[in-house]
Amino acid sequence: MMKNRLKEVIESLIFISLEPLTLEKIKNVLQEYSEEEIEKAIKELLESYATNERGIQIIQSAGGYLFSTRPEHDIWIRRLFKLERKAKLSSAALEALSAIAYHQPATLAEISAMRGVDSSHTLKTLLQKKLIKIVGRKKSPGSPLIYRTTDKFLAYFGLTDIKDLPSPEEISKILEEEKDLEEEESSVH
Amino acid sequence: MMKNRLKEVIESLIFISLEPLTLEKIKNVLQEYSEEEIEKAIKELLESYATNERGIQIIQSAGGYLFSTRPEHDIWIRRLFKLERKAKLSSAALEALSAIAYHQPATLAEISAMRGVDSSHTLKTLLQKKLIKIVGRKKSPGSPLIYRTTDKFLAYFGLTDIKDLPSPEEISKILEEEKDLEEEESSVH
Amino acid sequence: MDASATYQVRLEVFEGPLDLLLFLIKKKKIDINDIPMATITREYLEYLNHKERINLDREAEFLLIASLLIYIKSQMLLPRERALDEEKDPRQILVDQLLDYQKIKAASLLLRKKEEDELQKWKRTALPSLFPEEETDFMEVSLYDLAESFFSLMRKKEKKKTRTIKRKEFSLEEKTKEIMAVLKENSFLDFLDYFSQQESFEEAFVSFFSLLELIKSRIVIAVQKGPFQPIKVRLRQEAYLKRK
Repeated sequence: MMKNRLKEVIESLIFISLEPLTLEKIKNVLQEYSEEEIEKAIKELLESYATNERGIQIIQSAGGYLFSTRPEHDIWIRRLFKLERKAKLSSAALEALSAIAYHQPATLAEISAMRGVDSSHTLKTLLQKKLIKIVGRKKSPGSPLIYRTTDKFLAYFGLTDIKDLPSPEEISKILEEEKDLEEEESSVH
Repeated sequence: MMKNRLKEVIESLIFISLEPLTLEKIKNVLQEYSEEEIEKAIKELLESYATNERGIQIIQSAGGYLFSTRPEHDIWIRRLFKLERKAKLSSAALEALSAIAYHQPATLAEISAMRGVDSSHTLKTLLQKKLIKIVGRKKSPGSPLIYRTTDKFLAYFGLTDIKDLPSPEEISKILEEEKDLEEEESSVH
Repeated sequence: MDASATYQVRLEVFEGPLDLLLFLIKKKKIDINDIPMATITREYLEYLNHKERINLDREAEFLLIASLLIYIKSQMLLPRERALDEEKDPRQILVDQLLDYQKIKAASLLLRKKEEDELQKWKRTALPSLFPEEETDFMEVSLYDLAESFFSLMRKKEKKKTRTIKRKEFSLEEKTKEIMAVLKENSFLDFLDYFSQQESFEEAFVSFFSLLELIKSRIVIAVQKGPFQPIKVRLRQEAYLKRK
């Protein structure tokens, strides 16, 4: 098989996969090829999508590659399916998720304490949406269940890895910006 | 919108459509554009897929346009699907597994009775995946085989001990809440 | 946007007592590390008083923080044998919690932006199946799915048996009496412990409201040494004396 053929095979595998296709799976399918060959082909494939003007793109999500449409085409796709904007998570759900994401593994009591609000209902919603999962029990009095974020969580927010979460620096930047904004406002009034 | 933008929008519409997307539907979505513009953009789109070497193609089928992989990649795609199937559980397997997990040691007859379905095939799958094992025979008529979950089962679900399974109280609370919520919602509407 | 309008909007969307506290602190342009307890406690209680319709589910949480604020305020007012700096400033616990909470809020703001981006991308998650239905019905499962599957199974069985167990009914009055009895017996009642003893969701719910009523009518007080500490309920001194 010629080199650009390998690129094409990988393109079709990513296309047909219902979930983000990991490098590991690609290598498993293409056992006959060396890791270098495969990685090089993927790199070329991504480059060809980045440079050509296309309606679809390959994104990296939850540790794998996945085809998606471009955000600016959202309006046309919703028109095709006659759909409203996709529903966002509630602020409570989002808050509980970030508490878990940054402090995982975490128990219900820990999450509730961080938020100052009983979070059992919110956790249930997140479990049902499969954005978090139960991963065992804490070795502490009462052995409470402990929770972690899932791969679906990563995919939902377009993260490749849990390390891609907004960094402490990004967070303090947001807090600084908020402060500046308030000072501006107070100087106006 | 520039002309090649229109081409990109059409590409994303064909991509996302699960059925062959007809020219009529495309025109319906893109009402703002003339038929000529649309037809020209489609022609260009098809040409760009025909001339570039790509792993996916746009085919005309049942009066519409549809993305598909290329026939020569069939063997790789089959390999991928086989791989993915191996790594996951079916809902039948999950149900049988949960019955064994909470009621072990259990016999085939007991598991089948709990599920209301003959489970011999499902147990075979679980045995192959090494999530359950045969631990002996029950001292009862017919001496049926008895099954237990394995260490691999614990690892799969991130448990250190079988006692760490979520308790009936913990889960029924979650399920009960859900029921209450549904009732509330239905009484509102 | 007009500043007063933002104020109005935000009143309805506090995610909890910490959110409200942060808002009040920001509004006053107070440094989180240097909260004037008297002012902020007054503002907080005023807000609770003015809110016409408090969500009952969440009232307890707002009251708990209120009692923490009052507790800290009173600690600071008490004459001390040792200088304040020798002991841990009672405000520090609250400050730490607020700072942590502030970070969570900021992170969720950043996640919201990512969510907005992602929701506009469409993926082919439901491709026409290439294989027979049975073979493609596979999924990734977690411990929760496993447990849920088992209890759904059990529930299906329950329904088949068409056995109906009449639910025990609980009245507010009964529960209030029960709580008072516990409080007279022991000096305090452990909030979480007590709730975990309730047999059903319904019973816990009634107990919860009884407790709220008792707190509102100032017969009992709920205290907590600090976040993560057990919440304890005890009779107010005056009510205790009167009953004696």
